[in-house]
Amino acid sequence: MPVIEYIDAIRLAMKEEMERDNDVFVLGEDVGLKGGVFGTTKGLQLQFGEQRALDAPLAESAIAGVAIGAAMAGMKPIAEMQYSDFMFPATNQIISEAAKIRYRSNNDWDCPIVIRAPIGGGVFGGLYHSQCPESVFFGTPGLKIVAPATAYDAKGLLKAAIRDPDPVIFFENKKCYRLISDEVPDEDYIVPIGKANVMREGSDITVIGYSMPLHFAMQAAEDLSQEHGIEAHILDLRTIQPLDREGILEAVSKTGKVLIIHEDNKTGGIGAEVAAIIAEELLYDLDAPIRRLCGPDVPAMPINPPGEKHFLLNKEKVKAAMLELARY
Amino acid sequence: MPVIEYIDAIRLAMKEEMERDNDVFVLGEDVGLKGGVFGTTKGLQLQFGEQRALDAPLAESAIAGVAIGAAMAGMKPIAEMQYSDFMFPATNQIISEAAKIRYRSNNDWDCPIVIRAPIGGGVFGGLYHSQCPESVFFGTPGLKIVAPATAYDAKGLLKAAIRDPDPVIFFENKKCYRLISDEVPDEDYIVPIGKANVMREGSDITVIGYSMPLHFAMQAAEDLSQEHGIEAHILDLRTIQPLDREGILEAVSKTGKVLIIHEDNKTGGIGAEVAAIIAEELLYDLDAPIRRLCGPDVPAMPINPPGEKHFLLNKEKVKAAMLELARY
Amino acid sequence: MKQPGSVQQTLRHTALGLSDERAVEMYKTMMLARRFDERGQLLQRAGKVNFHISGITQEPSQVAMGFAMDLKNDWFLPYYRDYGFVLSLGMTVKDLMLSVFAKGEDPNSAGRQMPGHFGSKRLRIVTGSSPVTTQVPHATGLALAAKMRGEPSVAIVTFGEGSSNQGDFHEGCNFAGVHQLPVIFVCENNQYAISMPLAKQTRGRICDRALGYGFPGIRVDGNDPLEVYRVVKEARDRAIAGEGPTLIEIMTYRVTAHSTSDNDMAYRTKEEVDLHRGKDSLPVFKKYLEEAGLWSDDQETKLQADIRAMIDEANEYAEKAPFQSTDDAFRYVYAEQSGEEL
Amino acid sequence: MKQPGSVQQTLRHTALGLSDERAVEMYKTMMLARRFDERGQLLQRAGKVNFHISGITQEPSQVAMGFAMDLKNDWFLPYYRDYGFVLSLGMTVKDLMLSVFAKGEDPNSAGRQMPGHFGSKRLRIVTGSSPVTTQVPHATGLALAAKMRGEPSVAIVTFGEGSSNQGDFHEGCNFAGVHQLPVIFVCENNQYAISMPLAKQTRGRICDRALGYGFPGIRVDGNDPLEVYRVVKEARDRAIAGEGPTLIEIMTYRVTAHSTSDNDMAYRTKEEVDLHRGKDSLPVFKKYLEEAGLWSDDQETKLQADIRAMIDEANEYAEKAPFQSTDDAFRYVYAEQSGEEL
Ligand SMILES: Cc1ncc(C[n+]2csc(CCOP(=O)(O)OP(=O)(O)O)c2C)c(N)n1
Ligand SMILES: Cc1ncc(C[n+]2csc(CCOP(=O)(O)OP(=O)(O)O)c2C)c(N)n1
Ligand SMILES: [Mg+2]
Ligand SMILES: [Mg+2]
Repeated sequence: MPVIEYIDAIRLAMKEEMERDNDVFVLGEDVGLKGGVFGTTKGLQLQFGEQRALDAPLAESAIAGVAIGAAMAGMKPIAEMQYSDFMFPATNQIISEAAKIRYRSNNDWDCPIVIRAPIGGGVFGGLYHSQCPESVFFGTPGLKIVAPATAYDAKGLLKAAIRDPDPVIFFENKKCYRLISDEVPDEDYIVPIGKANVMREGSDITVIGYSMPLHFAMQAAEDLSQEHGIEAHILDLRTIQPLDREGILEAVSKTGKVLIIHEDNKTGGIGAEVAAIIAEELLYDLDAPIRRLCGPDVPAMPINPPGEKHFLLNKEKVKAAMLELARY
Repeated sequence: MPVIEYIDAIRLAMKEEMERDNDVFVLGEDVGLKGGVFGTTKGLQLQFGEQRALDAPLAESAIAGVAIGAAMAGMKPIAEMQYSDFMFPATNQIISEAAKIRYRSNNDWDCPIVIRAPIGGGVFGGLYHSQCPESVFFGTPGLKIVAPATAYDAKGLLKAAIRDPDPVIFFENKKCYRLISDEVPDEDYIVPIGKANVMREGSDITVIGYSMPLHFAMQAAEDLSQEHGIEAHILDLRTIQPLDREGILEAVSKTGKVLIIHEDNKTGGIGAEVAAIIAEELLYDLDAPIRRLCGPDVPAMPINPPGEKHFLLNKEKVKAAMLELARY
Repeated sequence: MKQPGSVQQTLRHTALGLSDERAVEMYKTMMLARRFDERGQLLQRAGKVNFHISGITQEPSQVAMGFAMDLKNDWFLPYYRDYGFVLSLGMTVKDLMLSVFAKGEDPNSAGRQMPGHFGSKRLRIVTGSSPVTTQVPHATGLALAAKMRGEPSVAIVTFGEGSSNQGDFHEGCNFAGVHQLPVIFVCENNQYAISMPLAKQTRGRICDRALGYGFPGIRVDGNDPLEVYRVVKEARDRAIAGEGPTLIEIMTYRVTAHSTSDNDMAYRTKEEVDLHRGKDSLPVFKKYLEEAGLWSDDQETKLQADIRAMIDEANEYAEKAPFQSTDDAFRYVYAEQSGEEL
Repeated sequence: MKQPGSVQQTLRHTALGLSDERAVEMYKTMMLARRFDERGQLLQRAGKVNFHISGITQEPSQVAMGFAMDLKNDWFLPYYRDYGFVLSLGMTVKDLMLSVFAKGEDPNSAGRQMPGHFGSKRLRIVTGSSPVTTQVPHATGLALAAKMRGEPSVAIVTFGEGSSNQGDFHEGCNFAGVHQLPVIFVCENNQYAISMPLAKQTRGRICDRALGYGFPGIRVDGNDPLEVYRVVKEARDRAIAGEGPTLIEIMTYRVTAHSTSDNDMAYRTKEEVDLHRGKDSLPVFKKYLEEAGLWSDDQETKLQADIRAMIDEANEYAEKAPFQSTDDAFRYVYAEQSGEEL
């Protein structure tokens, strides 16, 4: 199977879905000739023309709102937010509109849009090019939210999102774009929304997370296995809304010790809900308190290198937390 | 001590703070002659003039953004969002701006605004006049969020919010406006932000919540005490960001059994973080799984009476959950 | 205006391409909207329903809009006062009554949403919400879809003058301007946004904003429904011809309080309201039809009786109809059959 | 233009009330901004810093803006290309260098934010962020505060033409129009928003939008700094006189790529860029001063040397300066002393 970069997986998913279905199109700032500021839409305008890789004026509420309108007309728009930090002007359209169109019309109307937004830091982007806005949209019923960690999942989840009859926020990690490559089949496939994935089997501790930090956990798990014989069970949530309750409970049951990791700040993050679900369902199976290792509760990460490093998770920080949990 | 309505407590807090400090002013839709759609600003324009009870064009991002600008100039604006359902257009100004001004300028600038927004249902307001948007703003560092349940707290927390040097979201419950009355001193006082309050002492189960649903818990607690001799310990969070960790842990320790209640939908709500904190710190003190009784995970409540009732918490639902927990 | 039977001059509606039947139909629809609206107010006062919001005196122009559009192909994004508009699009009084009573059979939302929140896929009326102005970018999106698919559809969206100050107005208009989309933006300027008079909402003229987006902006007297018809029809023709969007500002006045929850005497005078109520164009339009020989007292009597019967029947039906069952209350958060299996 | 020494005609800057010294100072500031900007590009290319964003050829008008304002009383809300503007407001090259290197001493953000994110309470430069256009309502708010307190302050805010399509532009302008606030909205229309040419951002003229808000909108040639000065000064005078806001559209061109992360040859031609680079008004302004007898080759040589020395020194200082300590990296999420005790 060919090994491709995470960013190419995203691009290919769009390309293939646009070939498959004429109703699929992408709109956003600079998605046309430039192919997006990261290059995720490169080549799409050349292949599909100006309308289907549509440069939109610099106005995120319109990008979302126009996509919603087009979706209600039966199209399958992919709205690109240049950075997830810049999707907040579209909050009202996403939360008041996209999320509620089916429910408020008693299933008469629907809103099959995908909103793609790059999350995460480590690119010297400073306060406003590094954020993880998951917690803002998480907890809004009517939205689905996915956040792949691998190229395979990025492609499969984006295809699933495009084909999904409901609004899906697709949080792609900009640090993963070129750092993460893995095997991606040439054939069409989807990764189902709502299903977590066991990235690593283990019996000592369970690590639950999504997106980039899982790679730190995977690296740390190898170290811990070799250095201490500690075997970590690692669960990639992949979909953060709706959460895969069964997947979570099963993964926790395996070890009785759980560490939840994400880059979004700790308070109010996805990890809180995961912890709450576990505390609700598996309290008596736990051999240690539920730990969370997340971004610190500060507005966002600084651009200066020591500050950024201080903010971000990395293999060492995750490893230390895993070891501590294993030894608990 | 005079007994006054929750809504009057809010109005009086503004009036007294405006008398105390010329920099305090209120802006929002219909806050002038009409005195707000609920009457919270009634009389302010008469007393303080058009500028200090300022009718703003129908544009929430500007209401927040202009308030932020005025705050940076040293004023103390109170920005009224007519319904919390309508504050989403202001999300970018609140999350990207208000919350980050101090941090991004390394303490050079600050943003002492208050954003008041009525939350909650039970007023036949349907999908868009009943919502609890706490989870959208919760988890954004840099913001403080308060949500009083009593007239006393409403007045004291609003005064504290106005005097606070940082942005505070003040979630007032519209069902409480005229339903809840309690003793409020004539003298100036504040309720400190960040401190929870024990509303009822008990030794069997702990109920943690904020805003309107606590009144159901209080009524249910009386019933349970009389009918079953079950004594509930009830903690009003009052401030939902930053959470009073010590207050929460102390309240849980009292009984070892905890029920978290709020009207905002369950997934991703404040209750998740409260549960996660407990699961992190007090796992071995728990005698039962951590329970949450919250709004269902649907976009919002229907306007039709049976649908609304079906959605909302009430004394019976809370009582049943409390009893179940006590019997666990 | 002319005497009954005199046909020396071309009648205004004829000149506009409206048949006599259509002109009469317009009047009937206006009157239906008026009577429905009055009933809604009564029902609220009688405590039968919690809430009513009124479009009284705005209906003539609303109906004119509807009549200028192509019901088979166009997309409609009405706002909450648009009873006249949606009635002209095929929504029935029964549908509206079911919505007022929030009953399960309500085609707009199964009684989930407040009245005035229209939606019917069958009628191409796009589901609306309460946060104002979100529908403006939607209209642009529907127009974009029409353009991409080469369909002869025009999207028409309405909103109040207060609502035109939301960012979504600006963003939705500008996007449509850049891509020259087939969309008509209609501001029903009734000079109040709840308690706030126009002067506190904006210092400009709404229609003038079109200039900054590079398309025409037209102000029209809402008390002249035939002129509204003409302007909307022209805008539609331009849209279909690929000439892009139009912004239309209909000058009208809100003669009722904002809604049944509002007391407008707190912020304006009875005199001001009465002055505008006197300009009601419904009797004027009736007179026009009479003078054109198209309408008589007998017809009027019959119309009133018919409408009365229709509203009574709808009222009774809706009042008795069941609410959506609580079993169904939480359905349709997501599609019940997921597309992943497709 | 006239020969050196000839004073028969009033010079343009004199007619505008600018002393000779101020005119020369303007030129020096423009040149300083240019050289700083060039250094920023070099530093990025040399791998010394990660990122630079340039305002080259926009500086003459930026400096003209700054010179038209009252540094003691006004409020300044620059956007990320405004090196010329902030230098004219009292920010130093050292300050800017500290920001480019993201060092702890950077007065803008202690090296937390990207370069180009200005802020200094002392200089009344309001802290800015990356999401575009949020500063527009802030400017309105600062102007509102000035009006409420009766202070002689005008807020001036800049943004790009792409950014003028955000809802916050509309909402911030409209609010200021209603309340006739002392604020100047300046669009630096450099005809690109990253890869998107003006025609894909809007079909209207930005300046024409003012009409819809009920205040004047003026388009001015950015290559004529004295005209920019005149227009901004007039707007300021109007603001101070209580006559409300002005929207100014400065026509300019972005001769560099959007930033050092962008390759502009993917979406425009070298010829187009060169054409505009040829219109650079910095040498033109220099020539004007020379012809006015206010500037000589010797002065130029000295200026270049002085600037070079200043930039070198700042560069060296900033490069060596420490980052904010990680102990302090998370400070100031909230005030360290809470107001509750007040
Ligand atoms: C975003 C948002 N903010 C506030 C409201 C509350 N609200 C409902 S109608 C209204 C006034 C609308 O005025 P206008 O647009 O002129 O329409 P009109 O009611 O006069 O027809 C307001 C403020 C809302 N529905 N949505
Ligand atoms: C809300 C938001 N969306 C997207 C971006 C990414 N972005 C940064 S600059 C820019 C283009 C701005 O163009 P313009 O306003 O014309 O200013 P210019 O850069 O040309 O000076 C974009 C899209 C952003 N900073 N903020
Ligand atoms: Mg109105
Ligand atoms: Mg530009």
